[in-house]
Amino acid sequence: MDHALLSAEKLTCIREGRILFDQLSFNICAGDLVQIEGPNGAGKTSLLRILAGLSRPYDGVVKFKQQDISRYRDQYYENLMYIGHLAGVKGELTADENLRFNLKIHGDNDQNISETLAKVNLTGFEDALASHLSAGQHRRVALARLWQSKAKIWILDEPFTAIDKAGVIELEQLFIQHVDNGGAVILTSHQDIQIGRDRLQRITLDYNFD
Amino acid sequence: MNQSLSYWQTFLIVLKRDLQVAVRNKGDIFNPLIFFVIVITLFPLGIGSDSAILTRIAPGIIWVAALLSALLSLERLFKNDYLDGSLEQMLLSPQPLFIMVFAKVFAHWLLTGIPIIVVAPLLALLLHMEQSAYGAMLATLALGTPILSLIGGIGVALTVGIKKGGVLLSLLILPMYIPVLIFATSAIEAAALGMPFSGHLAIIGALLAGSLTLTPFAIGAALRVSTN
Amino acid sequence: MHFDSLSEFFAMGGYAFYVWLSYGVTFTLLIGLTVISIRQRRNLINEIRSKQLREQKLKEYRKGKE
Amino acid sequence: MWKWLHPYAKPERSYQLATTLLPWFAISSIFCLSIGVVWGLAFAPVDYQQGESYRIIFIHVPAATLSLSTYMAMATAALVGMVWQLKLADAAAAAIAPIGAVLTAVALVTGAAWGKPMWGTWWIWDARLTTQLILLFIYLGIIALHSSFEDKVLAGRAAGILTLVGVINIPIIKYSVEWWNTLHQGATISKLDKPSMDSAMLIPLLINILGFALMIGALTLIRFRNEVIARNAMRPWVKELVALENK
Amino acid sequence: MNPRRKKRLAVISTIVFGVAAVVGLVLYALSQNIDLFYTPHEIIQGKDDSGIKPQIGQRIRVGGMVKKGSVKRNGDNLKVSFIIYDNHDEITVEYEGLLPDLFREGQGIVANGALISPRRVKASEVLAKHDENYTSPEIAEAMGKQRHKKPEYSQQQLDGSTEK
Repeated sequence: MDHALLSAEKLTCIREGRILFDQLSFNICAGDLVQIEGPNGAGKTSLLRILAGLSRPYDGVVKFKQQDISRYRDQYYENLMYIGHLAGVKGELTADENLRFNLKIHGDNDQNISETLAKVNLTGFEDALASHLSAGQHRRVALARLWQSKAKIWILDEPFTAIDKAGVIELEQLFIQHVDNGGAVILTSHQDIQIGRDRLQRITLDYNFD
Repeated sequence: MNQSLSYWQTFLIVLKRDLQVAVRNKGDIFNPLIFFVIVITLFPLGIGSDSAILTRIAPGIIWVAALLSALLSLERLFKNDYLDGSLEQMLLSPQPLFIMVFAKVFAHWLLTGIPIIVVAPLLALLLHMEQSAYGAMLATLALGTPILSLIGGIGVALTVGIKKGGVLLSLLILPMYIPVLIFATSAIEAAALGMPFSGHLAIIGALLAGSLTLTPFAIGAALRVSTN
Repeated sequence: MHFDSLSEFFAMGGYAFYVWLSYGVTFTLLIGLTVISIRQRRNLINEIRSKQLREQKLKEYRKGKE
Repeated sequence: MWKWLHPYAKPERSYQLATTLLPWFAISSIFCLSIGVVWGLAFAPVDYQQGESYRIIFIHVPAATLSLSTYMAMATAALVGMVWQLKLADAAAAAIAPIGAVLTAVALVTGAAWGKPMWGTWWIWDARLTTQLILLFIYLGIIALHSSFEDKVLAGRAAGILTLVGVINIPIIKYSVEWWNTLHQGATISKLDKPSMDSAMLIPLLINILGFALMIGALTLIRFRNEVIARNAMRPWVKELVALENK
Repeated sequence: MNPRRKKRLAVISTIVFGVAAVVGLVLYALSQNIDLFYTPHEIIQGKDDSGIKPQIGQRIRVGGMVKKGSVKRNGDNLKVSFIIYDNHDEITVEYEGLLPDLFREGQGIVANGALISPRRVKASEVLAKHDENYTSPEIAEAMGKQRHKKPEYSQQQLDGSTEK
């Protein structure tokens, strides 16, 4: 498909002598909300990291707008938001400083930081060191970037971990909004996604389990 | 519309953050420095306080201690960032990696190289270093310690994903430090004998210029491998 | 033959220790490396075989569960 | 231009190629080495200055000269692996590193055993010796780095970067050490215009150099095959191979 | 010029500048002649290219041929002195310790030590540099060379020495 935002072509991933997936191909277009499924150890995180260009696949290429991402990294990364297991939040910095830095190096707008922190229920914690925050708050500092991000593609590895119910619903609404605005969201989650179920597409990884 | 950052802005943003983190983690700055001082004071205690011998070996001691304390502080260049995921985010930034890497290495040098340069004259005094050698010592440290941070950065970048990377790091890096050690100590010795040492300094300068231009790219490539 | 007798050959003109030490160490190291490299192959194959058996067991176990 | 190489970029084909080449290398290296060593030890004339101790040259010089060329071969493989992202080249580089380390160690040990009677000391901090020692450290570093990664592909790439950094550093180290302490003398003393070695000594030496080179080739092939198997354990052709191999 | 091109140009020019700096500094360093190695001629006349002369007390490395008949050994200990020469000049080397097997008159040697007077070096280490020639004794004899005998020491000499 020519209008695919992100396309995976014949991806093969091998970890510790085990094939996680072989010759996997798919396209992700604007407006897609995709959930990667599979049992533990099926390679969900590995796939996300390959899509983000953090890992190199054993074989195959990932293309962003028909261009190999390993060749045109800066163009791709202007349009990518990836949040992995590790939040990328430094304990020595305050919530405000963390968010500001993360936004800046990704080329996003760093105005209205306090409003954004308010959206993730962190009002009053702006000047608290991230190491003093709870696990859920820590994660919220990382996720706060989503509200400011201009990136088209969001790749989120277990975004709902340690987030309370209300927070999950807010995030789901944000995903729908983003997808409606012509973005794409790729995520993994052990929880079922409630809102926008009808729009959800699934990619199942079960190479070793059939 | 994304704001496009210039190289200089990117450099400053990363540098400022690293300095901020270090200021709140004071042990990171002071421990290598204290290590440097203690190692140097061990030598007179171990060898005896014969000032002629100390004068003779002072340049070597100071430089070996500088190498070791640089090595000790190198891990924090990328390790913490790797463990909390900030390194990943840095790699995913649209800004060029070598600039961010360079900013981090520069911050490392500011925090570990500069203190060494500042206390070195005091320690040289304890080692009865020749009066005429002080200038050369400061000059070699000023030109040489950035090389230690830059080359060390490659080693840390390669070993950051390995659990017990500490010993491995020294195995990879120390052999690469040998040219700096040789030229720096001979420059100080030449100065102690009252001979010109600009030739030595020029070679250290050449090593510095070479590593300034090449190592940020090597470190970037190594980081992409280790975070895989 | 350069040497007149075998004992003279082994004596190496008084340098026996150094010459035979060199040759001894060289060939020990080289043969050692060769043996290790050949053994490595056998170990690898055994490892792969046991891994295959493990995977097969896992698959049978899953089938039994279904 | 590279088209004819393409089939060999497949692991299976290159494994087969290595299997075909291996016996040739092994047999010819054993042949050369036995001739060269017997000739060198028993038949070559004695040296007028150094007496019989010079016979160490027949293993020392091949090991010393080839230890550096082995590094260059490894670096070339690492470069190819990095630029063309050819995993087999990384495998070849990984296969070579321990061989280079052993050669360097051999050069050091034989050099020390030769230095003791001739220079009067097992070890001097001479340029050549020191450079060789550092080369050994770099080899060991590469091997250590390679073995500390669980994933073979990653290990190959990381070791490749270190190898290439070493390529830049080795000449720098060499010149710095040489400048720092060298036995090389000024041009007034060296006599390059005369033939420097009797042909009765030179021929066995050359045969031994060839033998060492062939042996390095054979060892590389053995280790290369191991690397290929380890990296492709889950492929059907390796499974067949494993099934064929008797216990 | 678009920003991407501009950035690439900046990177390339930085690298070119860096390489130029390396080359320039190395060339400068070579012109300074930081080598500690001297021939007897250079100790007396200064280096040919830079005219640098070693100062008394300076650590130097000196290389040359041992002059025939100049080796004076002390019967009681390992003290030895000899003259080394090159095409133009000669200087005296003092040393105490075991000489390497290859040491002999007419042989090239390198001595590490300090200059104690304008024509005298006190060596802390004497190294024999065997030349690159390997020849059988028959041919060597034909060429007028003698089969080499290594230096021998009496027990008294070994005991009398303060070193080793």
